[in-house]
Amino acid sequence: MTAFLASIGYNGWILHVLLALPLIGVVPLVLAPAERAKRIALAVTLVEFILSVGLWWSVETISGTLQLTSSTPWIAAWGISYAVGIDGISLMMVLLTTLLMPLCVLGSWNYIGQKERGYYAMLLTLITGVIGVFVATDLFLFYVFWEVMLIPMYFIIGIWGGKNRLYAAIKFFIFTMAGSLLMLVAILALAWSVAAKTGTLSFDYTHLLANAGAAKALAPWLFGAFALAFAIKVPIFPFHTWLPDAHVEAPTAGSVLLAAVLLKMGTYGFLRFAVPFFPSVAASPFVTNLMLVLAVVGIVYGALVAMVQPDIKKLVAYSSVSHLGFVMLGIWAATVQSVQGAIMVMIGHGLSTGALFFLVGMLYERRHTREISAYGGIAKVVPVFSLLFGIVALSSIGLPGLNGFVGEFLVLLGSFGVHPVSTGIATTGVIFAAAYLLWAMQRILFNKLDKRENEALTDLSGRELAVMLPLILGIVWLGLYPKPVLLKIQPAAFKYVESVRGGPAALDLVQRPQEPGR
Amino acid sequence: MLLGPSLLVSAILFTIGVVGVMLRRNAIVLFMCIELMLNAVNLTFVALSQVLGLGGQVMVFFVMTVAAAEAAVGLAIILAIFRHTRSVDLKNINLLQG
Amino acid sequence: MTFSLLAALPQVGEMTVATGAARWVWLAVAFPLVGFLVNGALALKRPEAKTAVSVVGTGVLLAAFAVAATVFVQLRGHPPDAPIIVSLWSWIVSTGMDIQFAFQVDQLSVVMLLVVTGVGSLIHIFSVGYMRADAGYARYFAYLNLFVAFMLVLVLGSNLPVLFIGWEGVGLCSYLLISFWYGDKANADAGKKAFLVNRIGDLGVLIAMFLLWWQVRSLEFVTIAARVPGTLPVDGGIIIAITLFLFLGCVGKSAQIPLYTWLPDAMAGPTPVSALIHAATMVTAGVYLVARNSVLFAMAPTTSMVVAGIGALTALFAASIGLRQYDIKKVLAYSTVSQLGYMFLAVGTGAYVAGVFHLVTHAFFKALLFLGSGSVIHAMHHAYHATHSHEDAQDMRNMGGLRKYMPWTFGLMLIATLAIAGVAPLSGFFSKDEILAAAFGRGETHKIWLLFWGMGLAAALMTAYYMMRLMAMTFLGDNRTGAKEREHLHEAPWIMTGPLVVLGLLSLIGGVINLPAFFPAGPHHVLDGWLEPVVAAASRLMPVAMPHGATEWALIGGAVTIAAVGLVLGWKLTLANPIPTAHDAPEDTGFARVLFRKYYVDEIYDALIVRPLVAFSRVVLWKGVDQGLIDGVGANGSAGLARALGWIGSRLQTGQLGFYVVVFLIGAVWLLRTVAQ
Amino acid sequence: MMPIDLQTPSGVTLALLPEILVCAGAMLVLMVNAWKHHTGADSRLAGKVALASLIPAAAALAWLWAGGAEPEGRPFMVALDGFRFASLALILIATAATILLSFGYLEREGLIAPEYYSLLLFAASGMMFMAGAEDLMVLFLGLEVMSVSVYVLAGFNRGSIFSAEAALKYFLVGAFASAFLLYGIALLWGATGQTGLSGIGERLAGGELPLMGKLGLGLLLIGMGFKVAAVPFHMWAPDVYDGSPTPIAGFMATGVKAAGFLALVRILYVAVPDAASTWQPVVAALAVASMVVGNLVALSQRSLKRMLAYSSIAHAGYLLTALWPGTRLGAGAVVIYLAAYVLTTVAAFGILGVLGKGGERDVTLDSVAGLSKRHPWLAFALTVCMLSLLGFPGTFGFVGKWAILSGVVGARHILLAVILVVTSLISAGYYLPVIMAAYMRDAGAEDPLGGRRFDRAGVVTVAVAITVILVLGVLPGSVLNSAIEIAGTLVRTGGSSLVGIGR
Repeated sequence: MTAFLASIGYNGWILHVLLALPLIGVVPLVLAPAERAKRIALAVTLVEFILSVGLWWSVETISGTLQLTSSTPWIAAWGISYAVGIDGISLMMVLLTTLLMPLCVLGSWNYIGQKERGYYAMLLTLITGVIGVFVATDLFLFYVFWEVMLIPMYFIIGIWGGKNRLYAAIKFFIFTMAGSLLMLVAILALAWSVAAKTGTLSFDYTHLLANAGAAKALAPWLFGAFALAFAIKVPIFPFHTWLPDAHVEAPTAGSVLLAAVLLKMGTYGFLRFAVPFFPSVAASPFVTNLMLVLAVVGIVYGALVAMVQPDIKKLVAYSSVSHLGFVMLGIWAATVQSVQGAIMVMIGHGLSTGALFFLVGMLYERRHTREISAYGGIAKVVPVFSLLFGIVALSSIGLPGLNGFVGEFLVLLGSFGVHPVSTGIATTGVIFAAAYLLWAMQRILFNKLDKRENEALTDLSGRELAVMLPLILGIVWLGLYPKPVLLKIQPAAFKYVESVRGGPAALDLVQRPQEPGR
Repeated sequence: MLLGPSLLVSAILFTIGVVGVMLRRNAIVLFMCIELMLNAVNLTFVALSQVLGLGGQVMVFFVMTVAAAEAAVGLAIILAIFRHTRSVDLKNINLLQG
Repeated sequence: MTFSLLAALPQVGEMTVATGAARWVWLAVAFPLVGFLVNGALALKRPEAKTAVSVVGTGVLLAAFAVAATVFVQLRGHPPDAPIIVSLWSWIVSTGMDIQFAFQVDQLSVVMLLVVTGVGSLIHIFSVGYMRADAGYARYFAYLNLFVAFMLVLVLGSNLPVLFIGWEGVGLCSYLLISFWYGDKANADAGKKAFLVNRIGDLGVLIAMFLLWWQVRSLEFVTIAARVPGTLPVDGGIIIAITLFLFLGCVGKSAQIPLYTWLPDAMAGPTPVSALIHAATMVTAGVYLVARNSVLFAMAPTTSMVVAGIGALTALFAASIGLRQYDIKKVLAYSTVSQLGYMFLAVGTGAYVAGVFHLVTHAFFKALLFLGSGSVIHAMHHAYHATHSHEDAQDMRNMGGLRKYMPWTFGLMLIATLAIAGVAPLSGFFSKDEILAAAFGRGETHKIWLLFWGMGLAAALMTAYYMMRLMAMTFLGDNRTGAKEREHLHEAPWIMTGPLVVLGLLSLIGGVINLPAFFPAGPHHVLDGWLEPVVAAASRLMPVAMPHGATEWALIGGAVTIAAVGLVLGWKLTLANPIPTAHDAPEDTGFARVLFRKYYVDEIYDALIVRPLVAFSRVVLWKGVDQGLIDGVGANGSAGLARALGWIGSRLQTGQLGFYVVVFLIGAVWLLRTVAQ
Repeated sequence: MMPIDLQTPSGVTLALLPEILVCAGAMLVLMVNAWKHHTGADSRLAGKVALASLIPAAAALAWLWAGGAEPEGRPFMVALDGFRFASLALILIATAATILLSFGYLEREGLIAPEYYSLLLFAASGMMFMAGAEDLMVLFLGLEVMSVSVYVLAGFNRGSIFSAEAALKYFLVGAFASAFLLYGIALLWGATGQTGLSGIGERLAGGELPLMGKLGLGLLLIGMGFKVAAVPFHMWAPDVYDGSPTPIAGFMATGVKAAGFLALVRILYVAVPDAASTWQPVVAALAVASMVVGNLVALSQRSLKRMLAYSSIAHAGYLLTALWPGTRLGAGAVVIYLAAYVLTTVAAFGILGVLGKGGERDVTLDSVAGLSKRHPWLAFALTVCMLSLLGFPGTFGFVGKWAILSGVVGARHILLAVILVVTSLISAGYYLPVIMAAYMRDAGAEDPLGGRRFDRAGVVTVAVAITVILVLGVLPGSVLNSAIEIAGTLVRTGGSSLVGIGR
């Protein structure tokens, strides 16, 4: 396979094509008549996915460094270049995005009634924005993609959203923008202090990473700015209130993408930019303890509040806060297992929460309500739906054998050695996760079928099954045989731990000197 | 040479003009105070030209012509506002606010 | 700095490469899994194909049993000196970690394999008859097969994570099967309660795994057993923590105090489910876990004491509740909790073999009791159904005198009752006696064990009493079901009583597995010999002093008399005065009421933990912190503040020119002052 | 290079060719008005003539700029450097755009007043003198010519009392402020004996500014502060923008403000570069005040026009921040941001002009609701304008903001950068609702444009402006380089490469 890819020079053009294709796809889409829009969108996203699958073989992540890098000057005066590259983490995120996109298009087939062309155009631009964030290796380009990605999401929530979509859309926009503007100043300050030391002003990631020491004096502030921008996006505990509103109002595809991919840009930011740039600040006791407390609070708080939500989408939104609390715990424990686990949770959460939102969307298409109390005992009427809902809920709870467990297990195992107490408390999050999801599942699927409208529910159509199948397969596959994915992301995790714990000495802390056991 | 005292007198004149603009409510009186301020500056120019040569006095002519032009246009504008509000009292010319 | 990710990790601790039948042990798991998939598909697509379902369902179990038997024979033929590891694929891989999805075949897992598949097959056959009339027949068998598959993964797992897959998997299946008739809310609640309480236990197993990993860098049972004695100090803080957390898992899964409340509610599920999951297999997983990690528990005497203590306490506590229950299945449920208490008492004292022995015998007679009660309830349902009455088919006060209508069930359940009470030649006597003897023996060195022994003895007395009370109320005395229903009462069909007969036989001769020395005939200490390699290391660390000679005989005498007294009392007292039927029975009063209401433990939990937690998260967390603090003050607050400031600013824009000039001048003065400095 | 001796009359005329041509154009329009001032067609003709007269001026400018004209000896009365040519270009663009937008507007408002265009050209010539002035007196005269014409233009709509009130307020506070300016010039002349900027620069080189000079500079800053509507001298701006006709409000926001800033840059960077320690704190304070007050008060505005007025005050704050470093990068940032700001504001006021009638004081968010359904392209243009004003990546506004931030962060003043960033976040609070209204709210029954048609000239201007904003937003490379190079001609000191710009 790699030979075939090499023969067509795959490595050279793939990243640029992945970025350009959706934008090119927007043109025919906008010109075509409204009802053809979704077919074109589906075609474009499918082609995008098929192309991106080649990345799995062509990106060789053993060395942990950036692959497939290419850089062309964009604004030479300011040392800004259009530079892209990919490593273990961004590879997984790109594949997750390209996998979910066709499903989103398929998922909102008859969900979107008005202005289809605008909707699918927004979805396509969103792909470029999101993939751009994950592959950009020039800080300016990263910042531009980070902000540009806001517009399509803003319109998706704002125009095709639910009742008070305006409030949710502007809240989403301003929350994210608040963080990213401070990051803009931080990027500039970092670039200028590095330029003052090295003499050349450049925003290239590797260049800045090598000389990040130059901004020693400002390091705490710069780290604070980066961390705030990513904390809002993750979201970490105090900055999370935009998520439930955005999820409740967004259409299905919007919620799926928001949960599965957009949240991961925050954690990706920590892994790629915030911590490696300022390892001394990141590893300082104050920051580590603060982040750990916020992560653990996020896990428990997210789970507890999810338990009492009357609206199913809000419940899943708070569960995302809880799951991403695990990712943050993993990142800040900074052992190879915990970081690898964090990345696995990022992928796993993407699949299971994406699937959960699709299912909730399908319910909403039938009953037009998200209140849990409006359902009850529908397992009798829609068995296939209940089976899928069960599997996805169990994977989200972290049942061993499904994908949720692998990530959470590695995170907790990895963090336990370094922070036993906070990991212990975080593990209770596993109980609350079971509590809120099972309770919701019971109130929807089981109990008495007493409402007349529920009896008329139709089971999943062929299209809806096609949407769910890849996700269910992914959930079971990652649960039982995660090895290839784990190996792909391990070097990146190792390199991250090395950067945080300062040099190869990291290995001994990570694992006892005697030979590794099985 | 009296440079110091003349500068002082022009400064006082200028301040009187400013206070006049601040306190009076009639548009025309306001304009007259502004003219007063301009003349105060003329005085400064003339005083300084004793030291720095005749350039200052040439500048006075510039200022005079500019003040004249301003007067013409200003009074036309005040006339226009009078046509609308039948009064030039600035207190009740406050339709544009907020 | 490239490094080879998967350096050929040398295996610490002996292990033999799988040869012969052992290599095919994964088939035992594959068969029920295939059964689940087939039945699951049938359930979705064609639920009415009942014969196909029953053939697949039971056939798959019998195949698994056959595999278990062949593996047993191979192991018996030439026992391997170390556990056979069959590694299927490497599951979780990271730097210095390579957790394999592997099965471990050794003497202990084969015993469990035989019990699970054997008793499982019998219960599947029984279910064919019991569930025939149910619409969700295919779904039922799918869940049952999935349960057996997960149980086998639990039993065969060669490392803690794989065991954990089985551990949570069985929790899931018990959730699905308890709320099988999810139509009514009580069943669904019971299922959810079971899963959540198990989950609390699983928290313990997880933390134990992390502790173990960070101490010995491995989670393989073989490696742990080899490495822990060298690395961790005996009775040190860490080993105690590890074992205590493991025990927390066992308490959750095997329904010991304080996490036992889910088991009685689990009776909401179909009776064969109660027999399989909540009597024979799943609840014994805790005992298996302790036996499997016997080395760890042997190295932590304090934890063993705690295990034994809780075991004894649970035995006594549950037995006391059992005295006053009227629902036949509730009595059996509390009896199970009590018997599990015995097993933990055994493994707590270090007598791992006794624990396993009682596990096996208990599986036989408790399954028999449950299935028997299943036949009774089936008959009662049939009768009540015929006359459309809405009496509770499980309430013993509506039964009575069923001996005449269900002779076979009566006879077999009598055997089981005698076995569980500990009457001489039956299996229960040997296993329970060995446990009490071990506890008494341990009493010499640690006085507290005598207390545990006493509690065990008292529990035995109560066990005999409530079992006889159950038999008396159900089968003896005169029938209270009601005139019309009486003719419809008849023996269960052969498909249901068949398995009962087999189980009856096993309960009778079950003792032969591990006959004590003093017993005149037959092979002695077979199970001891069989499990010797597994528990050798542990028994070296914590030897068990079995009493001999006079004390031994005294103990046996005491046990037999206790059993006899309990049985007679149970019989006489229940039948002393006529028992009112359920709907006109007076409310119990005084201590009897407390026992009937299960010491109000459920209500206490609900009031102390569940309700405050939910209220706290709704009022304080969600409304208070989330909407009030962060949104109210933070987001909307700051937006409102900005808007207010803006409004003030626009109010300042009064339109008065004079005011503009004033502001202009203030600015001018300030500017000139700053410039002048 | 093409040396021009500014001492000789022929040299001066050559240097001032663009300004002269614009004045000639204005005269020509006046001549045309003398005969034809009765019908709508007449005023359209006057407009066409005005537009036509801009072309030779632009040609002359291009000839001078391409030829690389530079003064023979010391620059005298008028600057001859890239910075001036860029300023003139900006002003010509602003004027042309305003003329194009006024065609449709005057028709819609039913104002038949051909002298409107001559006043516009006179104002433009005033601005060109002011922006290119090398001498303080030339600056003063240019400023006065501009101001007087714009005072009249503000009150042009004789029928509406608002226009009259706007003119009055603008005139009174304007004259008041120019008196301050003049007094500043007098004191500066007194302190240095020079009125030429580079002359003052040499005189003060290295030395501490005497007290009289400092006061002079202070008064000068007050005068210029008024002209660019920086807080606290901004109180006039919202009312005057609100009252005056929309194209004129646009002209004030773009042309007048641009001329003010370009003159301010020249004064601060050429005349008093070494006295930075005196004027930098003041500029910083004015910048912060303008950004904060401008953005906050804009939040609570109902009418779009007043909101744009306050937003232009906020932009004055951003430009002052750009001005603050006093380095070549700072000057470059001012030029780039002015270009972005002029283009976006022109488009914004152009669209606003179509949305309302009678001075557009009644145009609020509700009148924009559901614009995207009936006029998708107009809604798109409005969205791009708002995003560019917000400084959202992908638009020229962002490139401008990036330049400002680079300049400020390069000069080690992180706090100012943070304040700029936070206040522009507040600006999202009033730019986004406009986009939301256009796209996310469903339209009322009647057509938001009330049947008015967007005339061809207006459409062309807005379309060109929007495309340039987007194109330069994505590929700003060339523009940025030339801006830095232009700034280089102004600021003698400072290293060659961008980084060496420290001072």
